[in-house]
Parts: sequence; C-alpha cells; structure tokens
Amino acid sequence: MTDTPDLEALRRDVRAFLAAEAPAGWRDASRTQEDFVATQRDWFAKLVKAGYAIPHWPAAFPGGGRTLAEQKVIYEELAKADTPRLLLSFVSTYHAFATLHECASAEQRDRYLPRILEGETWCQGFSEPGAGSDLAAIKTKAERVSRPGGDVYVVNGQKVWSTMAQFADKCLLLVRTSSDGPKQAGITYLLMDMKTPGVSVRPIHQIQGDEEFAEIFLDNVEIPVSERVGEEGKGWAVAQATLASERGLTLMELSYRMRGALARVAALIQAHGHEDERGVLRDFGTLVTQVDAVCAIADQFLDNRIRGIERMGDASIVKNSYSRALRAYAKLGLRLGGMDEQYVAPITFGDLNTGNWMADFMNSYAWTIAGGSEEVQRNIIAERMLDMPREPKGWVL
Amino acid sequence: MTDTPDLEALRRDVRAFLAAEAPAGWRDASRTQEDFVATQRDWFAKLVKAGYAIPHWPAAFPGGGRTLAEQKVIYEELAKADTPRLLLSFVSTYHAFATLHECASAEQRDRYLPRILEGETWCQGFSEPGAGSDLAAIKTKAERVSRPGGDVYVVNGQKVWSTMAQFADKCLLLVRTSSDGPKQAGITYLLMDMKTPGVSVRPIHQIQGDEEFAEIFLDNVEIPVSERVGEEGKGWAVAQATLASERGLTLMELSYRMRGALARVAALIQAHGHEDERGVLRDFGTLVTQVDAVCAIADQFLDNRIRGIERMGDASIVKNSYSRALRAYAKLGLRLGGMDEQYVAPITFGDLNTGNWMADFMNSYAWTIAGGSEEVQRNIIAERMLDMPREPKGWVL
Amino acid sequence: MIELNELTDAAQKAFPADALSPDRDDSWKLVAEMGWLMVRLPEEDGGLGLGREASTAIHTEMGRVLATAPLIPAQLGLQAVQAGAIAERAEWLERLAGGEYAPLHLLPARLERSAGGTVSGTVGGVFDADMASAVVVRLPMGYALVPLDAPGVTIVERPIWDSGRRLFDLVLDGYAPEPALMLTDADGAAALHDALAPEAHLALAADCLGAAGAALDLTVEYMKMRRQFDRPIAMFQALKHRAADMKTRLVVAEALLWSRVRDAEATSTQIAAAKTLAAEAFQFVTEEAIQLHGGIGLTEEHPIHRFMKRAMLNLQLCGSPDHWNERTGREALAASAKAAANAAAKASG
Amino acid sequence: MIELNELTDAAQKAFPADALSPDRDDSWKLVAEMGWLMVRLPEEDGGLGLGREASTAIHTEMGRVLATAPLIPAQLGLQAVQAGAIAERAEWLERLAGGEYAPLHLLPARLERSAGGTVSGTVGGVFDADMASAVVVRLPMGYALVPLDAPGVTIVERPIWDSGRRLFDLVLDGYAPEPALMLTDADGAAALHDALAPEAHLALAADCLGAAGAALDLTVEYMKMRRQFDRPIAMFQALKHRAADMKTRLVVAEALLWSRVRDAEATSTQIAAAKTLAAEAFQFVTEEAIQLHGGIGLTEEHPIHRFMKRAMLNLQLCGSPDHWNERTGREALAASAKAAANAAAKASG
Repeated sequence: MTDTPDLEALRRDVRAFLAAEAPAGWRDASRTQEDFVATQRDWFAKLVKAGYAIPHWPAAFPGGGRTLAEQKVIYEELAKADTPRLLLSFVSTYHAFATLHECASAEQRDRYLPRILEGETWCQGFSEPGAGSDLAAIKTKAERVSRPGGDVYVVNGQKVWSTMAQFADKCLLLVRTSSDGPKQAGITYLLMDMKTPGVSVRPIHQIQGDEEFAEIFLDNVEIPVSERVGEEGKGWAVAQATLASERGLTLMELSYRMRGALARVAALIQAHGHEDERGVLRDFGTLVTQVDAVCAIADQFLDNRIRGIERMGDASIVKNSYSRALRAYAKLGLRLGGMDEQYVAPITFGDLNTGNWMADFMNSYAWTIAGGSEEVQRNIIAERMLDMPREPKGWVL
Repeated sequence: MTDTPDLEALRRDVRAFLAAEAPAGWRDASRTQEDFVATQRDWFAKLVKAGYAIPHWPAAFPGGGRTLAEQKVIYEELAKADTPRLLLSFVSTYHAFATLHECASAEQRDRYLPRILEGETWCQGFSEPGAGSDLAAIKTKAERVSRPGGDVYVVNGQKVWSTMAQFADKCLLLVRTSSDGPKQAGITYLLMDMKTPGVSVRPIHQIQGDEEFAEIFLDNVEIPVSERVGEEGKGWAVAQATLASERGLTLMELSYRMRGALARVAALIQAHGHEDERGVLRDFGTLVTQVDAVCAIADQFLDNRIRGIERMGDASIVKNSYSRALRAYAKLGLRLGGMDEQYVAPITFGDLNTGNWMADFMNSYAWTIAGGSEEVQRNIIAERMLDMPREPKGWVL
Repeated sequence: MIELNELTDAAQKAFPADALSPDRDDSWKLVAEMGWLMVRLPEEDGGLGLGREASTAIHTEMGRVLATAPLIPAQLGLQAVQAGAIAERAEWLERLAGGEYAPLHLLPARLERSAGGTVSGTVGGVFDADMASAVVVRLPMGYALVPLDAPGVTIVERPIWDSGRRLFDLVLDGYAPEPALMLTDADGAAALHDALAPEAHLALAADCLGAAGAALDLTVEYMKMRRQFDRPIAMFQALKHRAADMKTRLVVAEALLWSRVRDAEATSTQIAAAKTLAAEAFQFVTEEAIQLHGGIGLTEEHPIHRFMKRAMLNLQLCGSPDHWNERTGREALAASAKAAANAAAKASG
Repeated sequence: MIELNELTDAAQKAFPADALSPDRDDSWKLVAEMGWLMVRLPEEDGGLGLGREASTAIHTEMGRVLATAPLIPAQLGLQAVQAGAIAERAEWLERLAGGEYAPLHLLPARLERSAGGTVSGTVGGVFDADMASAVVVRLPMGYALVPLDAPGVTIVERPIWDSGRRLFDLVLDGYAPEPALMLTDADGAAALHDALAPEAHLALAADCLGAAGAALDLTVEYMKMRRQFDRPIAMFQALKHRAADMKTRLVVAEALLWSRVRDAEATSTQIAAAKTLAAEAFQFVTEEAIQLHGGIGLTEEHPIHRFMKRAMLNLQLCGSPDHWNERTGREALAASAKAAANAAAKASG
C-alpha cells in the first residue's frame, strides 16, 4: 500500500529520530550477554522516550494508540535503519501486554503495565520438556492451599524455552490445576514474580554459543491466588490471547532485515572472486528473489490485516516462507564462505547477522522449530486453507 | 563383485553374440506401437534362440538354469550394448513364469510355459480404478456357476494399468470371490484367455503419447475353474509370488542404461555451448555422481541377493533412488534443452531415451507411481529398515 | 474506474473454472466482446486505459482455465502498435481492439538482412498465426507489422506439448518490409523491447499463477475424493504436507507478482524475476500434482497433465529461469557494490 | 588375512557406539595399540599391508563415535613418509607406526620461498598439532617433514565449531627445510599429492558415513521415544517419510563409496565424487536430524549438534562439493566427447 499523508509524516518523523538516535556499533557492543542486555535496555528506553516503543498499546500510554498501518511504518523504518531488534522487551510489550490488557483484572493491569515502560521485563513459562508442539500437555502442577495472608497456589514443575528468563522480573505462567477432562480444561494462568522463593533459572546452552533461552524450575513456589488471570481452569483461553498478541510485525521486520543482510552475501561473492561463475550468481539471484518474495508476503499479510481481510493460515504461510528463506540465506553464505566459516568467530547476540554463517545457520532453526514448528504450520495450512481433513480425534494407540 | 572365470567366459559369449546380433537402429524402428511390437518379438526370438532370454528359468528349458550372478552378467551386457529392453515379454517371462512355476498345477505349467518361449504373451490384471497402492481393495467379482462342460467363474469388473494388455494372449487375473473377512482373504487367482467372450481392452492414452498400458473390461466373462491357480480365496498369496518374481535385475539394467544415456546430456551441453558455465557443469557432475551411485546400489542389491544377505526394504531403497535419479536426469535435460524440448518430437516406445526430454520427464513418473509408489516405498523403508511404528490398524474414520 | 474484483468476477463468469481449455475461436470472440483487447490501450486511443493490475487480473483468470485464445501476444502486439508511429496507427488500433489479431512473437527471431534490404529467416514463437492478419516482428531494421499475405511470408505450425496452444514459425524469404508498417527504426527497437518485456513478463506470471491455482484446486479436490487404505489420501500427513507446500509456494509467488505490479519503480529484471518465481512455482505445483494424482495423472483422461505441460512451456517463454536468476544475481551484486562504495565514500568524505 | 567384519567388530568393541567423542589421548593410545596406524603400511615396511577396505571399515567406525583422535591425518602422514625417500625412512616409519604423530595438513598451504631458500607463510588444517613431533607439509620445494621444534616453526590453534577436533595453523617464519627430511622434490610433489588425495577422500567419506549412520540412529531412537499429541512422533507419516529419505541417501552413498573402494581403476575424481556424495548425505542427514529433534537438538545437552558440526566441517575438507561436482561434470563431458569422436571415427573408418 502507498503511504497516506499522515503515514508519510510519521515516516519522516521516525527517520529523523533514527538519523539522530539510532545506536551505532551495537553489534560490536553486544558480544556478551551482559553487554547485549545493556544495549537492549538503553535502546528500549530511548524508544519509549521518543514514543516508538509501544505503538500498539492504547492511546492512554505515551506513544500508544497507533494504527496497524502506523506500526508497520515504524517497524519498516527500524528495520531499514538496521537498529537492534527489541528482543529483551518483546515478551513484555507484546505477550504480557496483550494478556494484561485483554484478560487481566483492572488492578493487575494498572499495577503491571506502567512498570513495563520503566523497564520491568517479563518472560513466558509455557513450554515444558514434554509439551512443545503439544502445549496443552503441560504437567506443572498447582495446588490451591490456604495461607494466613490469603490462598496461594503451590506450584511444582519445570518450564523450558523461556526466552531470556534469566533476565526477567516477571513470568506469564501456565500451570495445571486439574487432570480431569480434556487436557486444555485443567490449565490455569498465573503471573509470577521471578524472585519468589523456589524459583530457579538455568540458562540453556545453545549450539551456536548463545543463551537466549532458559529453563525455569519451580519447587513449591507459592503464588497468591490474586495473581491468577481469569478463572481457575480457564487458562488455555488466556494463553491463546498471549500467543496471538504479535500481529505479523515481527516477520515483516525480519524479512526487511534479511533483505538488507543480502549485502553480506554480495560481499562474500566479491571477496571470494566468485562473480564470474554463473552458478553462483544464479544461486544468489534465486535467493534475492526468494527474499523479495518473503518481504512481499509479509507486507501483504499486514496489509490484509489492516484491511480486515486476513485469512486463516496466512500467518503460517508467512512463517514457513520466512524460515525457509532464512535457511537458504544462511546455507548460501555457508557454502560461499567455505572453510573460513568453520572457524569459531565472536557472535552478536540476537541478530540474524551474527558475524558467522555457521551461527546464522544454526539460528535459522529457531524459526522452523519454535513458535509452532514448520510441520505444525503445514498442518494448519492444509487444514485451514485447503480444508483437508484432520487426523481423526479418537486416534489412540 | 569381480567375475569368476565362469562368469568371464559367459560375458565373452554374450558380448560376441551381441556384436553379431544386437539390432541396430531399433529406436527409429520403434516409432509406432506396431513397429515397436514387431521389434520386440524379433529380438525376443533371437534371445530365446541364443539362450539369453530366460536365464532365470529352470535348466530344463534351453537357456535356463543360470545363477543370479550369471543373470546379472547377461543383463549388464544387454544394457551396455544398448539393446531394446524386453518389455513385451516381461510379464510373460517373469510374472507368468513365477506364478506358473511356483504356484500352478503341473498341468497348467506344462501347458503354458513352453508357449511363452514360442512368443505367447501375458498381461497382468491386478490393479483397478479403486485399488492402486491398496491392491487388496479389488472389487472385480467372480461367481462360481455350473456349466455343462464344467464349473466356471463368471467375472465382472474392470482392470487398469495392465501393461500392453492390448497385445497379450493371456492374463494373470485377480478376482474377488468373497467379501467376508479381511479383504485379502476373498481374493482368487485365475488364468484368463484374452480372447474369451466378454473381454474388451482399451489402451490408455498416456500423456506423453504412448499407450503402454490398457484397461481391461470384463463383462460376464466365463473362466473355467480349471484355470484357477491355488485354492479359491487364496489368491493373495499367489499374487505375492507374482509380484516378487522380478529380483532386482530390471533396476540394475535400467541404472546401467541411464548411465549410458548421460551421453545425451553431455551432447546437449556441447550443442548449446554451456561448457564454460560452471553452474551447468556442476549440475551435470552432480547428476553423474547420482547416477553412478544408483548403479552402485542396484549392483550391491543384486550382490547381496546372490550372497543371501538381502535385508527387508533394500528393494525400496533401490527403487526410490533410481526413480529420483531418473527424474533428475530428465529435468536436467529439459532445462538444458530449453525451448527446443517444448516441440513435440516422435518418440521411441518403451525407452528411457525416447528422443524428447519432455517425454522422458513424463515417463519418469511411471517409476515414482507404479509398482508401489514412492510414498509406499518410504513407508516400507521406515517400518522395515528403521523399525518405526506402523499406523494403528484399527484406524477407522 | 473498474474495480479489480469486478473484472475478476466478470472473467470468471465468462470463463467458468470447470470449462478448461475453452474453444479458441469462441474464446477469442468473447475476449474481444469483453473489451479485454483494449484494457491497456489509453483512453485517448479509444481504449479503457486501465493499468497493470487490470491486465494481471484478466491474465490470471485466463490462466486458470488454460486459455487457448492468444490474449497475451495480442495485448503485446496492440501495445507495440500503440507505441509505434505509423501513419495508419489509429485505424490499426481500432481494428485490433475490435478483434483483428496481430500478435507479438514471443521467441527470438533469427533473421538476416540482404544487401537489397529484404529480410530472410525464421521468427519463432508466433501464437495462433493462422488467425492473424499480421505479426509484430522485431526485424533488423526495427519493429514492424508484417502482413501475412505479403510476398515472401509464410507460416509453419510447430506442434508443442501444450496442446492448448498453437505455435508457429513465421518464415521470411526475401521479405521486403513496407516502410508504412515500420513501428520503430533500429534505434527505437531496443526501447520498445524494454517497454514490452515487463508487460510480457507480468502477463505470463499471471497466466502461471492462475493456472497453478487451478492445478492445486484440482489436486486438493482429488486428494479429498480418492480413497486408499480406507481413507481419503488427503488424510495421509506426508501428502497433506506436500499440498501445504504447494499452497505456500503459490501464495508467495502471488505476493511478489502483485507487489511488482503495483511498484512503478520495479526494474525490468525485477519484473522478470517475479515471472521466474511464478513459473517455477507453477512447475513445482504441477510436478507435485502429477505425483499426487497417481496413475490417473499420467493419462490423457484427466486434465492435470495439461497444466504441467503449460507450466513447462511458460518456463521457457521470455527467458529461462537460469537466465533471469543469473541476471537478478548480477544486478543485485552490482547494486550492493555501489551501495557499499557510496557508504565508504560518505564515511571518508 | 583379517576379515573386514572382524576389524569392524574389534573397532566397535574398542569404540562403543554409546561413548561419543571419546577422550583424544586415550583414543590415540588405543588406536596405536590396535595397530590401526600401520593398517595400510606394506608388510615389507613392518605394517599390516591391508587395503582400502580395511581402512574404510576403520574410518567408518571412528566416524560413528565422532572420533577425536586424528587417525586420518596420521594415516596420510605415514603414507607420505612411506612413499618418500628419506635416509631415515625405516626409523620414521617405525616410530610413526608405534604412536608418534606426524600428520599431513588437510588444507592448502600459502607459502613463499625466499631467495635464501627459507620458507614463510601459513599451512592450514593441521589436526592436533599439539601432539605432533613433525608435520608433513607440501613446501614449494616438495613434500617435507617439518619438525615442530625447528627454528621458525610455530603452531597456532584456531578453534572450530566441531569441538571434537582441534585444528592448528602451522606458521613458518624463515624456516630452512632440512634436506634430510625432504620426502619428494618439487616434481615429485604432484605425484605424491595424487597418490594421497584418493586416500584422504576415502577416509573422509567413511568418516562421514559412519557418523551419518550414528546420527540417523540417534534420530530414529528419539522419534520413537518422543511423544507429542499422545503418540510417538515416529508415527507421524510426514516425519517418518523424512527418516526414510535420510536412510535412502545414506545407503546409496555407502554403496557408491564401497564400489569405489573396490574399484582399482576408479579415477581420483571419481573417488572425490564418492566423498562429495558422502559428505552431502551426512549434511542432509544432520540437517534433518536437528529439525526432527526439535528444541532439544538446539541445545548442547543433546549430542546431535556435534554430528551436524562435523558434517559441515567434513564438507569443506579436501575440496568443497561445488569444486568436485564441477570437476566431475567437466571430466564426464570430456570423456563423453571423446567416446563420441571415437564412435564417429569408427563409423566413418
């Protein structure tokens, strides 16, 4: 879609802000987890101040009340200016916000939302070792117990794949309060302070050397019943609101960033003197078109949302085509880089351009596995867009 | 395996025969179905006379009694000399032979086997429109009825994908004599004369212009009970013998033929002046190695059979790797040939080298679809070689 | 202004999805009646003056039914005449917009010019020359209308696998071009070619994606209907996932096409890349479609093979994927080098 | 003569499949004790005099456990010394067969020779230089044993993603080659290279396929154990079919490798092609393995990532797939042209 005059004005404002304030050299300043966290906090605070951190929040918050079209303009510009992605505050501003805004009590909302803007960060305690694609299979158990200060849930279990839980202040926690009936029915949604006794966090050592995720161990953790969102046993519906909170902006942003990063492949071709070999240019051209097409579909997805004509399954198409293009991008880099890429190089945390193609290649798996695996997305596309039959429900071994 | 002195001697004999007798220009002489059939009959008769047509038959037949190692030598040499494949007599010398030899009565055997050497040809009436990969689902119905000359089966139904049934004298026919119990249990195996009243044959127009297969319509066809092979209701076991009759020689032969046919791709590269474009040579080299590997696996499969160490699933690996290589071969030819290949050219029947890459490409689907589709082979590989679980048997909608 | 979905609706009514490969001559009449020949013709020339979106929508629908009428070469021929400067331009435009047929050839011409100024050789890829009054040809001296009844001009049909289309060679043997029918001179030919190429690519891309969509629909329908092992084969996850990948390739190629249709600044290589992606998606969808149809897909009884044959033809028209992917890579590399040089200059300046 | 399966059994006992990445120094001792360093050494030189089949069997088993001991460069170094003509050849061979380590470097050397005859520059891809007494290096003047304690010789470790292997640069700074340690002269270097290259490719191919087999085993085991949606994920047809394709790629690459091992007439390019196919199969298997393991495959807790990292490294050692596939195509094209010319000559003669 073409910008309206309002959008054009916004775009100019964002560009002016970025020209003045976009952090330079942040990649080199994000070589350790600590430096990465500091860079993230600093950039988030700047964006909050400028009014571009939470465009999707209600107008009551400074910088909020933006339309989706406006949000798109902001993210496009952030991507084109190659600024750091807001990874540390992502769960807070999207998942925690959506949960609090749509499902929590007024008291909970008023307590927690302002603190997010002050830098309080949230993590998500959803997945478990036995519950990945099959999230409803969670086993972390919560028992309601009376205490002098009011009833609490006593929680025991283990969560995994919790993004940056090691730096989080708060946690969106799914627990099982009942084992009767369909597995979705016994799930309850709690807000947990990460400093509560019995909570321990262990970062997960990832194969590319990053520690983006953590495990959370819960050992008789007591959470006041007042921290429950929605009714007991109705947590599954709240979780859906949490998961639906991100409206395609991320993949649009990432697609644009991948397009920008094609310059890295080009530089590799030039550095290795591959220009004259038709196979290489052909493969590079194929990748360029693939990435352009992913940008186009991500763009179209948001435009359709803005116009209210999104279809079931569209998001799965965007995710699968993005993740495949990212894999192809990393593999071409790996192939052209040859032996050089087999040596370990310092990486930049939280970037699709880590500085080493092996690390980029490994990172690309996060997109085919996490957030609904490639296979789960294929099921969704086949069943919801092509109306193909689901596997029978009563399928038991 | 290296040839023993006996095998070496056989190889020399075959080569000498081929140097003298291998038909020249058979491709140009097989541009119509009629010419193709004539070429086939002629070449089969020559091979019968020379003693190379039925090496797998018992020694009582002239040219029979060969070991599998000897058979392999013969087929290798037939492939290397680029002789016509024995398509018209294939069902007769393998499927009909195995059925008659292993499962039929002495009377049936003595009546039909010698006639095959005289040129009588058989076709196979197994698949039906509703029973392809799921062969046991056949519906062609046979009812036993008394007749003055003896009981007969009255058969009604339709068969499909019957290779060259339009030229066949006889048919190996699967019919349903009972609908009770497991679907395999009600199947009976009959030998049918194609000239019986009520039999009509309609060649299938294939998308590449060939008519290799036909449909057989059966309208109150009366087949004497004496033409039954095995007991009534025990036809499924006989059918397994029929289907198992071909012991990997075909794919070995075809793989060697594909290796020979790589010269066509090379000629295309030279004709179009693609030599200097690295991408083309890279892709050609990848294909060459793929085809060499298929020859190696087909070879190894036969060697393992000869040594008695074949494993479950081996045949599926050979079939899937051959069919994928054939597809890749045809697609590279199609790609390098460019627009030229879009024009219809006269094709050679029954050859992987038809003279037009579009036709070759279409032919390649026969190998991923017929004789157990690629997907069925994948199931077999996963279940029998990797011991992965089958889908539950009681899976009903 | 006509809305896009109105055009699409009208096209679907005129060419219903269940009537594949509709009769060529009937289709041609219908196409002329619907005014589609003059969709892109400017209003000042008596046309509808619609943009790329309109023609893309129409070509998509024509692709969907495996159109046999040569709308694409006709549109291009008309655009060539419109851009040309012949004396009887207005008359030609009126005749062509009304249903007379003068296609642009879609494959290279291999022509030689004699000392006397006549031209001999073969012009490839003329669609349905049997119904043409003239062909717009790139001659050595520029683009020209070559009347089929002129001396030294013959046509030779060359059957192709895609039996829904008819391709001819236009054979020139000492043909003397008429000065009054020269649309451009030799210098102007390159400019006209550059103007027509994106139009050809957009039209072919739309044709590919309309047809790919129809092939996917047929396949999904077949998978839901065809039963093996007591269930529809659409229930086998391995097959279901392949259908999902077909859908994904198709939708992504559509998104790129429409973004380029709407991007007035897209380069001709970028537009050719959209056609390449569309043709490759069409090829992928139809290759999978044949396999998923099993045996029936290998017979002429079932129409799915016609989609595959069209896919293979479309892949080759106006440049192969190899050609355009390499060009895309080369241009992206050059652009990237330039950007890097600019950035370096800025940093040091 | 030792039977192949005896060798394999002994190797599997010494290096059991469940002890991945066994300690390097322990492994090295074991390898020396088992006599594997002298497997290919001719009997007249005090070795076992076994052929390619034996070393292929051993390297397959070492691949299976993701060996950390540098048997491949050691074998190649020993073969280079064996083929060389130095005065103390017998003593060197005895020491090397007994466990002293003098690897061949597996990546190119970028060296310059000074006017005075000294050599400077970097020799890439020296495995485990920290335990070597000397390195067999291709110097500008021929292959030589370069002692690590010689003046002007230093080693620099360069960490790689495959943490089960240790790679060093050998840095020469005005190193004066000792004439007594020259294995070949400049002319003989090419011949020795051509003799060693197939050995290197066969060893790496075996390493790839042993490891790919182990990666597939781990994956299949995981798929049978891991449950989602109330069933083992091995029961999902789409995933099951992917495992079948992994098995197919692996078995086919194995067949090609063994056919080339046993074919005394296989050219060095044909052997490199078998390594390329093996490395590509290993890459394919491990890429799929990571996906099929889901999240756990992305953590260092689970060993599957180590297979993937080794696959990526092996792909680059001794020439990339791009390089060898192109070479294979070029040679096949030349052979085909020659055969066609011969046939034509025969027909006309």
